Amino acid sequence: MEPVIPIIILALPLAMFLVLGLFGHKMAHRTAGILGTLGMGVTMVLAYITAFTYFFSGSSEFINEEGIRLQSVIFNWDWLAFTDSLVIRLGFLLDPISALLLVVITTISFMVHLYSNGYMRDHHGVWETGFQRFYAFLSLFSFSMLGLVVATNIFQMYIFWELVGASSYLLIGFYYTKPSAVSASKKAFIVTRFADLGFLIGILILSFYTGTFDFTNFTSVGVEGMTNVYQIDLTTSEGVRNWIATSPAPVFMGGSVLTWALVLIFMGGMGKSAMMPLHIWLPDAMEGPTPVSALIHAATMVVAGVFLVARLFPLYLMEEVALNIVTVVGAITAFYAAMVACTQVDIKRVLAFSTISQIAFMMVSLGVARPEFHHGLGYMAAMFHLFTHAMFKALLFLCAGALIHAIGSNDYTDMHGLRKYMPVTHITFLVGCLAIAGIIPFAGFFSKDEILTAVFGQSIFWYIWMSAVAGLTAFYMFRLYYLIFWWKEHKVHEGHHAPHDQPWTMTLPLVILALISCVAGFVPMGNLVTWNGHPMFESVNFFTNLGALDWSVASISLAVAIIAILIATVMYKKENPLPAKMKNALPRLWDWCYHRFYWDELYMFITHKIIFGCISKPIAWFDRHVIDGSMDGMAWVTQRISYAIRGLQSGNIQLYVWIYLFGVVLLGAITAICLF
Amino acid sequence: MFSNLLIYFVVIPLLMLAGFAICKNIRQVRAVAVAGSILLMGLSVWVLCDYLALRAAGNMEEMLLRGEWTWFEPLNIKLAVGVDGVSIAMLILSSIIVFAGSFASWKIDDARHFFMWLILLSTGVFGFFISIDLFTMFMFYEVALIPMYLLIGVWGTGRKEYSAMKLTLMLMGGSAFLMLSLIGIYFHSAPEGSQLTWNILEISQNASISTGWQYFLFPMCFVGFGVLGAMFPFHTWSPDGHACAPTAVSMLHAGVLMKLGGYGCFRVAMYLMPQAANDLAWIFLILTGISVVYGAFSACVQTDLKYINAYSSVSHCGMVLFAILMINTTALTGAIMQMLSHGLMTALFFALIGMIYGRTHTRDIRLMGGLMKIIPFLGVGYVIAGMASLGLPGLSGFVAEMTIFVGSFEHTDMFHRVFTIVACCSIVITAVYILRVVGKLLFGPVQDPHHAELTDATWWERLSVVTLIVSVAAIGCFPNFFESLIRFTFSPEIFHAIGLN
Amino acid sequence: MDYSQFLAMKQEIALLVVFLLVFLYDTFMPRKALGATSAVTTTLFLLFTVWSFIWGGVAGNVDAFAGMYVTSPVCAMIKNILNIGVLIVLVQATSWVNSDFQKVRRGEYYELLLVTLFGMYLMISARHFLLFLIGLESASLPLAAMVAFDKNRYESHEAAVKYLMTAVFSSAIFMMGLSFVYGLSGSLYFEDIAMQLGSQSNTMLVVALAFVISGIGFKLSLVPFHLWTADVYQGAPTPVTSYLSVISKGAAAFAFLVILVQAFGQFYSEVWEWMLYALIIATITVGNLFAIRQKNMKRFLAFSSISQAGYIMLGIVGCNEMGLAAMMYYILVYIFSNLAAFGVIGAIENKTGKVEMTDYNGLSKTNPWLSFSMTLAMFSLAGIPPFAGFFSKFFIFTSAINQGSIAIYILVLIALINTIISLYYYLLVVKAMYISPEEPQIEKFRSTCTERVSLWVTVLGIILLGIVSFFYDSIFNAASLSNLFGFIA
Amino acid sequence: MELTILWYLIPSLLMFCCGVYGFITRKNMIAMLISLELMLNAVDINFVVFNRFLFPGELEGMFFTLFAIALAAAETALAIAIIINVFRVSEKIDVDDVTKMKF
Repeated sequence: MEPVIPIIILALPLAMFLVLGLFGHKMAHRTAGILGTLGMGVTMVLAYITAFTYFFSGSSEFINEEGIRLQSVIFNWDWLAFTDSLVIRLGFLLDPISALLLVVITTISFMVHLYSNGYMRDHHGVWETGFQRFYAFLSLFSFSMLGLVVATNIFQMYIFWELVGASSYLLIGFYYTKPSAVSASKKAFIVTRFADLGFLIGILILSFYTGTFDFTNFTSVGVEGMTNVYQIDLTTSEGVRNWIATSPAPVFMGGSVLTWALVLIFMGGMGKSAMMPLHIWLPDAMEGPTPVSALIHAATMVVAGVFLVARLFPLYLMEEVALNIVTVVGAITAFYAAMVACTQVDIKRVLAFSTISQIAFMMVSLGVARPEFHHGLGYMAAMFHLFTHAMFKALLFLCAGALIHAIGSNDYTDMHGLRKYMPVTHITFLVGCLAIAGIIPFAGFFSKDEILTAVFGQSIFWYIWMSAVAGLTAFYMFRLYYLIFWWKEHKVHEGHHAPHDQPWTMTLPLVILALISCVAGFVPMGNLVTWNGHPMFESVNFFTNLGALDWSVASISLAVAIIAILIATVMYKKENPLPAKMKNALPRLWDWCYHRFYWDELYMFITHKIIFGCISKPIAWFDRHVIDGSMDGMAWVTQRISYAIRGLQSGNIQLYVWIYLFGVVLLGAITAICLF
Repeated sequence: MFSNLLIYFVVIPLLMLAGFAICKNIRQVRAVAVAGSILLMGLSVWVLCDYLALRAAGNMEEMLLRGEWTWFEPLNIKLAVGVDGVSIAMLILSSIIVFAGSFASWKIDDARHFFMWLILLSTGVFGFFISIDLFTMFMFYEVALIPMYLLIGVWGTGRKEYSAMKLTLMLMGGSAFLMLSLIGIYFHSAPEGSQLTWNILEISQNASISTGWQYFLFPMCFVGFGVLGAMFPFHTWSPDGHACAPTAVSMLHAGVLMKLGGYGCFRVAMYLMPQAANDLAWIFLILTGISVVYGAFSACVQTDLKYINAYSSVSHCGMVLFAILMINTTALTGAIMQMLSHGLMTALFFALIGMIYGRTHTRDIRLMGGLMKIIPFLGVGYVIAGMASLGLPGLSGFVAEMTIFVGSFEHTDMFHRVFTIVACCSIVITAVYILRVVGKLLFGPVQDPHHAELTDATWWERLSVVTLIVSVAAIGCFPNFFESLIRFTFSPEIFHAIGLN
Repeated sequence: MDYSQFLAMKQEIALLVVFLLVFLYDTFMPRKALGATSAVTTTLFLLFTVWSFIWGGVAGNVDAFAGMYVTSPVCAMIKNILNIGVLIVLVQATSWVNSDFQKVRRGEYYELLLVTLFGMYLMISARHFLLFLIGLESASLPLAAMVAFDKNRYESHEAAVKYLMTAVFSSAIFMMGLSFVYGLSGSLYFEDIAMQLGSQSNTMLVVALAFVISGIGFKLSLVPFHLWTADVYQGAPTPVTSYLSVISKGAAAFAFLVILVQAFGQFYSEVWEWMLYALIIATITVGNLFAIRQKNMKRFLAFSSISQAGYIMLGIVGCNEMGLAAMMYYILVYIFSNLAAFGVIGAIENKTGKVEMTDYNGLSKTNPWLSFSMTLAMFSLAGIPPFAGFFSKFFIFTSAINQGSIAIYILVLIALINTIISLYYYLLVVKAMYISPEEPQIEKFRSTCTERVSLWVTVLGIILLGIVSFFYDSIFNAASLSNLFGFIA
Repeated sequence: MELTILWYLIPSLLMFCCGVYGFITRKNMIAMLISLELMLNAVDINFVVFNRFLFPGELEGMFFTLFAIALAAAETALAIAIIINVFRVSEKIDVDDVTKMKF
């Protein structure tokens, strides 16, 4: 297709960023808000057009005659050439996942832009200070995220990966006068940066041995790349197997190059997607404005890791080990996050941990995806869940934002029983909960069911494990729901101080997203997004997904979810001693969950005690006292010597003559030595 | 002689000196300074265009715009000038920083003498970059060193006398080794019986320095330049020197002078003694590898803004030498990019620090905070500088570091790999200390109530800052132009060390 | 005998004429005309200098008196260099000589000075030890009188005593050495000695070499024969000190070279090369080490001049035309730099009588031009470009390394490291003048016309001698014509 | 018995050493001056003897001796003059007292 639209998709947010960033402070708040929102709206429309053309135009550059979706590079400009082959290009790669992500990102982003118009001002309509800055940063983020998903080569991805991190840093630290926000943003940046180190090294390894950065080459050319090119057919599992059989990958630091590369790259993904043990930044990131949390830390940026793995999926297929690592990390994280979520008080943190656990779901399903099982069902499921999760998690966050905006606090203890005050929020939140809990026919049900099916196909153990997690999810979400909306309120609200629903700018996005969450499950993802472009079904209609369900799995997971919800209802519908009982039953466990298993403390210890205390400070001391001291020492010694030998110049002629004679003798000695 | 374009890089500063000598008041001094620095910038751009045009016309000589004028007949010392992409890049860098520096020191007291010394210094810098004759090169090198003493000593702050003396003596100590090795090179510059020469191009063509002599001369040469390149453990002049120097001097010194070190390292040491460069690189690789992480780590716990920046300079310049020692086209290109980028962003840093210090009268980050609210322009500038320094894409730092890493990774042996990864780690540590200082200095609540009524940047400060930010962003956004400009120099045919590697 | 050979000595003779004219003027002119003595002397000497530049040179080697006396372009050149120095000294001295207390003796000052210069001429041109000895003594004995010139200052006399006693002692040692040389070779002609001694080696030769070299080393104030220097420089009147520090040093250095290469040339590689290494290292290092602590400017410059002598010696190490040229060039530059420094010191001393380094604190605030010339002088002495000192140092190191052995690299490295120390103490002066926060000790004053002239000349020299390559080139051409190094084995 | 060259050289050497010793040990400057004279005269003897015994045909040594004597005389005169000056100023001619300038 013509590169015009794609270029605008990338250029418009950037332009918005520059305009609002440079001249925003001269604009009126309203103007800035409208400008930003409009810009994002246009971008969204264009993104829809692009995605639509990709999926449904059926033009030969997107889909070949036997219906396989192709990767097509719309444009690709050289940006920086390291060598003749290693060239960083800025381009626009259109394939199922990037098209999907385009839709997701622009939609959520637009919603958030719209929502923020209402959110970023208090009840008296006074604008948040730095409102324009906020929109500038939002545009910057959108630009970076879009650039990330359409990256044609891994280095472009890395570039935007960093930019995303930076914009997230700026947005988390938006309330920069709040020390907690500052430290949170710092934490987020540094942790992800650390992960990116792995990513970078992975890129270096991979690119060195393949001699290229381009994804298309990665996926069509073997890792021995430069030396002997394996023209392998990755579209069939046999092709992959043969390839692994025939190509002894070169060894790097004891392991196969490919393993190292993929594991390290996955480390980058772990950082962004907040997998254990690099998850600690995400809960703190909730210090940022809630729309930001919705956009960045629920829907888009945090799934970048999933996207990365999906993007390199063909390579991962070559390394069983790497995929297993992905699975294990994902599974553990999922369970851990769900546990923690059950005990948190701050509603945003509950959502944050649920985000972590949901992303872990995607990771797991990528990890278990195998070509031979339903054409890599896991891959599709992950993308599907990414899509649905983005929608309902954004919804939940925006609802939370509404609540916080109304109450002015993050604790459910201050909320209790808001349903009669904020009906719209109540309904939409409920929809979100049902969706994430996986209740048919809400979006979450389908995607999660696909995932569980995929896991089931791979290993029964992980299946049970993940089902449990699914149950926990349903439990803690409804716990939250009840604690916020039901339970009897402590203080009576009356008058116009009473919490009430929001202006339309905030309500509209909630409604829209709620609707999407209701229907998104029916999108026939199987025909749109698969790892090798093969459609899964011959023909699609509205009920394809229903028809495709593996009811044995589906019914079980549904049952689990319902049971969990019932438990939650029993425990939290109205104030009762049960929760306390449970807490006292396993105090240790509860403590650990409440303190998030003390990960933060551990990190504090490592950074402050070990890195600062045991490395930096000693080095600084060493520099000042040893290195510097040695230099000063030289000068000191010279001075001392000069002082010590001053006696020679005693002013007494006879001593002078003594020394003179001594010199003569010395000369004589030298002469004698040289002569004889 | 004056038909050659390059010679004006020395002539203009000299004219400026004369101009300062006759200046009556500060306004005339400023006029001369600004006019001169603009001229220099224009000249460097002109040279750049000239160079590109010649290359486009298919001129494949190593150096272009060459000129040679006999100076000391008996010793065959010539005033020989010539430029390639690298030197042009350096010239542009220097002229930009001189420009920004003269605005940054708009309100300096006793401006006349200050600018005289400053311009004398930059005369040395420009002369060094244009000359291809070892003697003149060395002469300009030392011309650039000495004014530092008075600039720091007279206009500096803090323990200025001590720092100025230490800086001068250490740098001169380096140049002592340098002088010896240069003379040594001269006496082996040509095969037995033929005319000895100081001209580096001829020397490298003759390639008549025996390996044994290379082993003897290379370390001295490399250390000699390395001292100025702040190579561990000879970097200790840098923190004190920078901390005590006035703003413009820190800018010029960290921005340009430290680059003389790296430039000399490859232009003289490695270019003329390729064999030794290849065989002995590992020693210095260890040292520079150390200084990369060492500087970064010690920057983490500093509390004085300038110390933080000085140590980060140690780390970044260590990266430059590190890349140079990797001896392959990509890494060396990256090294030069790093020189450019570090030069610009560290100048930006020092400019901003100087401006902040001029307002708060302290550089201790524990005593400052929340400045972003009070002086947003400077605050934003500082954040941008920080982002550049921790390698944010779109700013110069990223490009340079990535080029270096990719280049260094071309070595397949364990040793190089390990050190490359160690160097990579510095990007994390950099992030740590940059964000630490940004968080403490700009964000959070206002520490000192007196800071509340500080005023934001004046127009000349804005000009100087914007100039630097724009150039940083320019390199970051269009790196390919600069890289292609530089890479030519490091083709294995020209740069024998790479050929041997 | 053929009196025409006196023509070979035309520079000496011209100098004698100048001396006689000054003497007659001083003796027979009416008292009121004596005020012009300085003017007359300076003018005469100026004329003489110009003359000897234009007509004083000779085409090739010319020898007289059976080879006792030899002149050549090099000799003419070094004599001219000395003339320039002396001229500057004379100009600088004017205001001191005409001060109320000294003016009765102003004639003597000039006469003694000219006589010593004549002695140095002889030292330079002598190819026979007798003539050399006469030159040496007539260069050193009158100096003792000049050192004692300040009758009212005790230091002046103490300095004179120290100078004379040690000088006579060293010349006694020197003559003893000569007697052994004579005993071994049966001649005092340099060439004959070189031929007779051949490469024989016995105890007497050891003693002879040690004694002779030490004797000349004393004049050059090489460590460990240097101890008189500091005291004498400090005690002597500043114009004398400056004369002592540059002119006699330059002459002695040249003569030293001539003797070593002409008379003992064949021992070059096996004996005195190593002697020189030892002497050079000791001289440079000890000179620097002592200079670090000095508070009195004149004493400080004394030690600095000791280490400078070490650098001058490096020119001999090279032992070829290049080295000779480098050495002469170094002497020329050194004359200008040191005289600039002494000019400032003298000006301040005449006006305020202050010579301590602490008195110079904040000088730049009150007397910027004096401080500026002082700074230039210091930079030049320290060898900082673009001032002449840098070039001379560079060339002398180059010429030394030309000799090529690894040992010489180490020697030069030591010398270079010493330049750092020297840079330190030279910078101390600059620091005192520009950086030190104390209130200025010396109020603003206008130095006399002659002092200003001399400062202008020296500063110009410091700036131009290096950058304008003409000087070095012409010196090198002169040096390359000299066939001094025939005997080097 | 027949006088070989050594019969002359050894005394002159002794004289020289005595001179050196005296110069180093005697505190009175006049005495030191005398020791100097001893040294110089030893040199003269050396020259004469060498000339007479080894190179009888020539006169170089003799001439040198003559000049040396003259020089010695000049030195002594000058030295005494200066010592008198010192005495006039500081009332002492003890060598240990002329050490005002040191270090």
